[in-house]
Amino acid sequence: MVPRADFQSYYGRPIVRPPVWTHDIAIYLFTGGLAAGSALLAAGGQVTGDIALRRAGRAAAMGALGASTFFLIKDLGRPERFHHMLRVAKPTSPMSMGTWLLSAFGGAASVAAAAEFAPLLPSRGVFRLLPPLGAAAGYGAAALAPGLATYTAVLFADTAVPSWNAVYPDLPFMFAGSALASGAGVGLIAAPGRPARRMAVAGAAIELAAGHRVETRYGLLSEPYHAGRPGKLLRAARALTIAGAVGAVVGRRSRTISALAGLSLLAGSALTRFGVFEAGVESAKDPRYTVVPQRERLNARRGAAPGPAPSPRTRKS
Amino acid sequence: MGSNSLYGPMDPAPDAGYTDAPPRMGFFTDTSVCIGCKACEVACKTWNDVPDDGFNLLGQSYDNTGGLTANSWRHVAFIEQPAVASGRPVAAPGANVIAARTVPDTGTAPGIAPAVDALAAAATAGTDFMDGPAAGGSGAGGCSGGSSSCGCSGGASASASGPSGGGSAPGLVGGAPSGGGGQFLGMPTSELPGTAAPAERSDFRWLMMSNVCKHCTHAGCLDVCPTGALFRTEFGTVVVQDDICNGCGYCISGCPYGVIDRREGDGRAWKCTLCYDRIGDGLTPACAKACPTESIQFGELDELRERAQRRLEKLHAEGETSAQLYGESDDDGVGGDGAFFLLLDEPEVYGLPPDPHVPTRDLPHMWRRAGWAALTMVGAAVVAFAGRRQ
Amino acid sequence: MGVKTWIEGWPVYRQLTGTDPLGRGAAAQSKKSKELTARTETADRVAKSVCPYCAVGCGQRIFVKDEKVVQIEGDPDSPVSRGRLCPKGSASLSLVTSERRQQKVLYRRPYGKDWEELDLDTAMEMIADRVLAARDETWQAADEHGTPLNRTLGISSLGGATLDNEENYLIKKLFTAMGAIQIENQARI
Amino acid sequence: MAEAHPVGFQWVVEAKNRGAKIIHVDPRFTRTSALAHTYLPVRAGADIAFLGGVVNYILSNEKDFREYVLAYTNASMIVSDDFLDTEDLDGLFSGFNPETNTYDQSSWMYAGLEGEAAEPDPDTASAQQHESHGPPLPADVRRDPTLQDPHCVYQVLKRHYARYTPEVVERLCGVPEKQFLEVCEAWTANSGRERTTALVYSVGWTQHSVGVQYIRTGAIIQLLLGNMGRPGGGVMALRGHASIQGSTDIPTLFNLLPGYLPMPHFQKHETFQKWVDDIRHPGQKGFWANAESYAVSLLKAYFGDAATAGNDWGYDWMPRLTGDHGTYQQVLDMIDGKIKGYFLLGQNPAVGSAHGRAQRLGLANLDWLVVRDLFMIESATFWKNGPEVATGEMSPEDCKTEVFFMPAASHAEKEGTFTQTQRMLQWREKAVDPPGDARSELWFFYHLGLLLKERLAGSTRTRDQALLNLTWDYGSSEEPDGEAVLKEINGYDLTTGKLLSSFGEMKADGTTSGGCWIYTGVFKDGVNQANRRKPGAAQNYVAPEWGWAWPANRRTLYNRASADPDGKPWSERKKYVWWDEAAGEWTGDDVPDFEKTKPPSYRPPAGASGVAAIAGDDPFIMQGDGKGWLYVPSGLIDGPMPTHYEPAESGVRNPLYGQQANPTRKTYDRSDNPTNPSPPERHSEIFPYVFSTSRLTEHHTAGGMSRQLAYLSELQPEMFVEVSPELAAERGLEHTGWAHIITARAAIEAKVLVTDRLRPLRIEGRVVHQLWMPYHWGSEGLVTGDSANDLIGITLDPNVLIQESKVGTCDIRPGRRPTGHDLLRFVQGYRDRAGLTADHHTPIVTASPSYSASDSASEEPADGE
Repeated sequence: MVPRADFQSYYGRPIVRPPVWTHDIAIYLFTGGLAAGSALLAAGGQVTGDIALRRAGRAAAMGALGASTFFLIKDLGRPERFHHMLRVAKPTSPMSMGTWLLSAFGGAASVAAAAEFAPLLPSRGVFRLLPPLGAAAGYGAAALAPGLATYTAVLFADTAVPSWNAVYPDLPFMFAGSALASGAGVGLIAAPGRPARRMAVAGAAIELAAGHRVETRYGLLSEPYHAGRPGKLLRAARALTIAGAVGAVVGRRSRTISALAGLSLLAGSALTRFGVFEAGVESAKDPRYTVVPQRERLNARRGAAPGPAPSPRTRKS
Repeated sequence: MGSNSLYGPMDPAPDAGYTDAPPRMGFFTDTSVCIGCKACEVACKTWNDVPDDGFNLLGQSYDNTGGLTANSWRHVAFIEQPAVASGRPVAAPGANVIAARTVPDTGTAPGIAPAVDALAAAATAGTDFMDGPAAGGSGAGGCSGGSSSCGCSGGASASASGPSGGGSAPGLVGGAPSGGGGQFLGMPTSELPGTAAPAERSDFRWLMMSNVCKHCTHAGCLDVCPTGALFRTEFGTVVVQDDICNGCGYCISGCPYGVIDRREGDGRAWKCTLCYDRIGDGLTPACAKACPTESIQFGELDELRERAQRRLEKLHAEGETSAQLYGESDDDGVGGDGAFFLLLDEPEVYGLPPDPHVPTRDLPHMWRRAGWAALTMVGAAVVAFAGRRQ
Repeated sequence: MGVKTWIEGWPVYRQLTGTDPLGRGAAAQSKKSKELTARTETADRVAKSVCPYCAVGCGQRIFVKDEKVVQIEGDPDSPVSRGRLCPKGSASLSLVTSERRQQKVLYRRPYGKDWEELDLDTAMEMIADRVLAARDETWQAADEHGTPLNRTLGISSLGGATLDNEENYLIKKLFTAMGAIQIENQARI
Repeated sequence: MAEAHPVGFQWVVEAKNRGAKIIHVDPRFTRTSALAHTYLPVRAGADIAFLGGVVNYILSNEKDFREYVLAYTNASMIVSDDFLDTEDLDGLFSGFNPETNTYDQSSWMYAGLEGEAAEPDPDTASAQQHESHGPPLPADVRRDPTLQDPHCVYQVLKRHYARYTPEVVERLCGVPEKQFLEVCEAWTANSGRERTTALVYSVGWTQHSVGVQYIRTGAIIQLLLGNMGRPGGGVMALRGHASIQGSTDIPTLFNLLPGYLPMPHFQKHETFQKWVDDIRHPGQKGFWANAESYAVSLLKAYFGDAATAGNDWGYDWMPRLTGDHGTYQQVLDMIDGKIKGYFLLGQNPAVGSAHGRAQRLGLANLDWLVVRDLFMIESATFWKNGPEVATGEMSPEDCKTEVFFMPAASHAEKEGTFTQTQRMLQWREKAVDPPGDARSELWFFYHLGLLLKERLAGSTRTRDQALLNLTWDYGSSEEPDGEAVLKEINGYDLTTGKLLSSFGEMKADGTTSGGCWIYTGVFKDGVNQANRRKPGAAQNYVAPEWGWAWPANRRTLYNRASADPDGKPWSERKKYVWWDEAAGEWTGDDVPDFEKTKPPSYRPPAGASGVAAIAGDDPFIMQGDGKGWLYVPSGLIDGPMPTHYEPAESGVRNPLYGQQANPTRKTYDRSDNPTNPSPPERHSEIFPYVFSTSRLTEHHTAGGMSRQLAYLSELQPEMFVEVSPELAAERGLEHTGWAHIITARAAIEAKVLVTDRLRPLRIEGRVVHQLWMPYHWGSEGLVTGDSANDLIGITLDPNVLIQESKVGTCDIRPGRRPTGHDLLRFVQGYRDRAGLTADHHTPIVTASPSYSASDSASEEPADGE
């Protein structure tokens, strides 16, 4: 437990503004990760010739992407102006980069998904091009997928939200692991097999390891990740992820257990995003998380001489 | 685009592509002469046709708009401060804010003992109110004990609902005085009220500050805006273009000062434009023009910085040792503020972050970490499928 | 709009070809922003005025466009106020243009439960009738000793501190001539 | 000042930045205090004790600016041997008549002039006529330039204030001795040849039962320290309405005619000659000697050609006063059914006047009411939304009052002049036409006048002749020409048709007209001087070419005093107006407030009167003797020197005198106007706390121009009461919770702000809690709430008939007040406990009977058994 810090504020009001985003954004993060994980899964299936895996992955990637786009737009204050996102391409804006990435991924994932319908279509004319195009698009989507899964970590980290910003070294790994786990979850439900199980274990391991660092390495700013409601969410997420990974391994012979493990991984991944989202919101609401680290930094920089700070008005509690 | 495009001192307008930029313009807000009249708030709204912020008595001294929001682009903070309890040296005669000074009990009421301890406690407890969440051991009434469940703690509990809590009175929940149900301000619980010599209660001052968008050299809101709605003007200021903004809300989290905000029912982000339309025509921004005491000064930033330094030296010479400039230095975390302040106490007392930095400072590193994470992901996928090639 | 114009208007294109590769300034500026101008600059005329609230007497400039007041702000020439205004003075524009301002004559008849609208001319006629009736009813030509009084105590008035000198002059003149002495304003309060 | 006049406060901030020391004395820590060097909390209602303490400090330490005092004040004049001070008579001055509670002032006069005392009329606020000039006084008075004569003003003053020691100030005001002495030292150290100190008050000072004497005490200090008529000095009143000064100069007041000419009184002014002589006092010194010219010119302006020497210029058409016809008397008369019709012109008495309940009950008992305002106000909707409707005392079905709401034009929609607080007229240009039916007052009264004249046309009744002969020609358009009215005010030479350039040109033979002599010159040279707008930055700091100040564009009154008796500036640093020997005239930064070519050495010949009797070193030219008055031998109703009396409602027994409160205060002793008991009466503890009310920066008076605007309403959205933490604890009040405040008149509710800005004071060894409320709220507007003025009763200053509304006693309790009929019962319960039964009468004279020679005076508790 981090010792309670003394600090001053203006009537306890937040200093940085809590994100105006709703849970749509948490869902967006989850579906984005899911799309990325699924695209990787699909590409793996493509490579290994596991058509069921490929098909499930492509479908899940496409579906998740659609949902992702839907939730992203839904959260806009002016949804009809969604296309303004493509007005500029700003390297300083993770959301701008993410939008371009999402667009590119969307194109690739759509073509890949469309290619799955090739068997239902007459194999002549342009339709003949579908399978090879789909293959290329599938690889393309897979190539973009890691970016899609991890850019959202930058999206959160590149803010003044104290507990998001501080954990930027580990957050991408947490999201990467979460995306893998969720992709694996799709595999475990739709086409359980060794790759999905391995991916589940790997994803869960990365997510849990990174999550552990997020929750413990950042002092006061780790607090929102284990306290309160976000803490509960993340504990639940961890339990589900562990259960999913264990299930993936032990449920090798059971389609049911595999599917349950898959669901568990998906739920865990989703809760991870909710937990991270809410932890950030909590850290913004309480001025302590803004003031204390900054004050400590400032005092440290000013050296031994306390200068005007720490203010004599602060007291130990 | 230069080497300090993301962090460090620079002149923002040329960096943003204005080859022939006029001098950078800004605000110097000198809180030592602010009288808290709020003309700035009204003049701003009048000029920019900004809606009202709702009619809520917040109990934060005379601050009833709470903070900068989409509907308040200037905001006057009020801090009632017993100064003696702070251990602050009583300012010398001629200093800026000497209030009624401590004097010895004159003994005109022989039957009444001067309850000095109670007074000290009163003044100390009083700071609880000012400090919000810093619940003190000596605090009175509902604020005591530093319990995070107390309304005064404003801690990590859900009680800190924030200013945009939809018309609620945030002061009442976010570390507000009355949450605990008892008295909070200067209340020694066990003493007969008023038994102390009144003048001994405390030295007292009432701080006021007109807050505004900082128009940072490195503006977090601008950097993260995905539509280009937020842009750097030729004057070096930061402006949201209402014809572009799609209300993604990213800027709101990008701002280290909590300035920019999305307007309910409108969906777009709004904040101070430093009256872009006015200054483009050579006029003074509405708030600075109205300000009766020149607490808000508008001008070329370089000149304002010199002026501020002189003012600071004068105040220091007069014994106002706690006076400090905020956002004036270009080697702070945002490369200096286009709108900076002279404060009479620590920034956090006014609701300002003590050492903010633009999140974009670490963006390259963030992308690198994301890259590693992406590679890790690829690696994991490869491993997952390894050995299954048919 | 040709494709070329459209492309050139696309900030991404301007980013790639112009001086603002990061798209944070010149490239991102919209047409509307570029053409912004202060509405005081486009006003048809400016009336020199004085703030209507307290007695400091701050100078105001009232900007009018299309016969509507579009802005009221301090007059920098005023040696009293040097262009500054307090929150009330700064709210003068909304005082003048408020939709809450009453613009219709309203009439509440005796024992009436609500307002009724009334024509301005009719209201004036009715008021004139009532003034004369009250005056006649309560006229005091002299006291019991025959000392002239020349007055009515049946009519009174309160107000003037927010009005113009010219208005106060006419009020006092008219009331005095009709013998109504009970006339007061905020200066007594 | 920062609180209610923020833009004016810029000059204080500027002075501070240049090194001036700012001291703020106020019951509560305000936005002004926040920027002051020193803030002193003081008990409301104890200002004379405080300022009297300063006078005592000056006199007992001989810190006065002796050269100034000797030359320019009446310090050396010898007061009658018959004069007895409050110090001798337990709080009464000599001449008190306990039957009428008035003074025979003959003993206050200078020695040898006892028969010359004026007879101020307490009913007609006659002291108010002295706004532009002093009361009458013969020229030659015995003097002792050594100031040693025990009967000279200096010594009388010194004795009077001898008891106002720092220790007494602390006991009465709650200001610790040490802090008080710091103020005394700062004030005196900053006054003299090289430096001046300004005394600034807001007109809350007038709202006391001794309001005039508050200001008098300030004036005494400023005269003793030589701060009058000099740059950076003076006593500055910060008035609260755009043209409240103008509405006093050109009065919409019952007792005055334009230019402070008195309204004719049925007995004193039976004929034109008696009226004029009562103003000019034949033989008197000073500019007032020309009063007949001003009076004739006014009547010529009113009645034009119909005013002739043969009919005494129409004087007999003028209505006559018989007594008190002030706004509070009117309201009580309304309650009593004596008044038929009422005009409210941009004023909202249901919220803005004392005793809101009486105001509303009065409104409800009219035949008709005309309300002219920008927004719907409480005074127009009392019959359906007022508090009395909520208590069931009133209902639309039972209220007979016929109400006309006439929308008014705003300041942007009409042209005309406001006179601001420094007597400066500024012309406003019209920006746009008023919307809908909205019209200016000018339009309304012009057309009402036309309608009245039309209806009376041909009448031969005497009573109608004034109206029929009234000049009423202000242009040919629907909207009367404001400049034409201002020209009439300025006045014409009727022989040439030219506008007058100064009141010196006015004649008593009917060849000039002028609607307000002190405003003559506003159209000097045919130019609207009030419309001059030479930028301040392009002129000297006095800015004489911006607007126009009465009289004669003088920006600082009595500025002759800025030079020494020889006409030289007191110091280079403080030079302002001086005698230019070479040019043979007065010159300087301002228009000299003196005859331009009268040299400092001028001495009037024996027997001179009028302007000629003013010596070259008499700066106070409107005073009967050319001197600044430390002691007022005649003209004030309640005493020649300010004396500490407790407010009409006080929990503190007057520590200085048996006489508790101003014995001449105007009271309306009626059961619907009860007064909370004060010592020596019993039961004052029922209302144990002191309250005061005033403005917030964010609102304007009764809220009609601020609570209707969202931008102001959001800044102060609710009625609240400020209490100290100690009082909050004593009464269990919670920050932002509800409380209700109770007086004998009403109980209102407000949100609680607990703040260190209010602090309990120790008065006479016990703790006195003060609480404070803004008075802006009412039932109409975007933000609504109870009205603080409902708490206040009607007790008036006798000199000017202004109510005591800045201090009263009350109780405060946590929670909301009762509603409906319960509220009436609740307040009645307080009245019962306080002994305020229907036959209760507040004792006025409480000085020891041996001094007051009165049967009614008594130290015995009067509990209204």
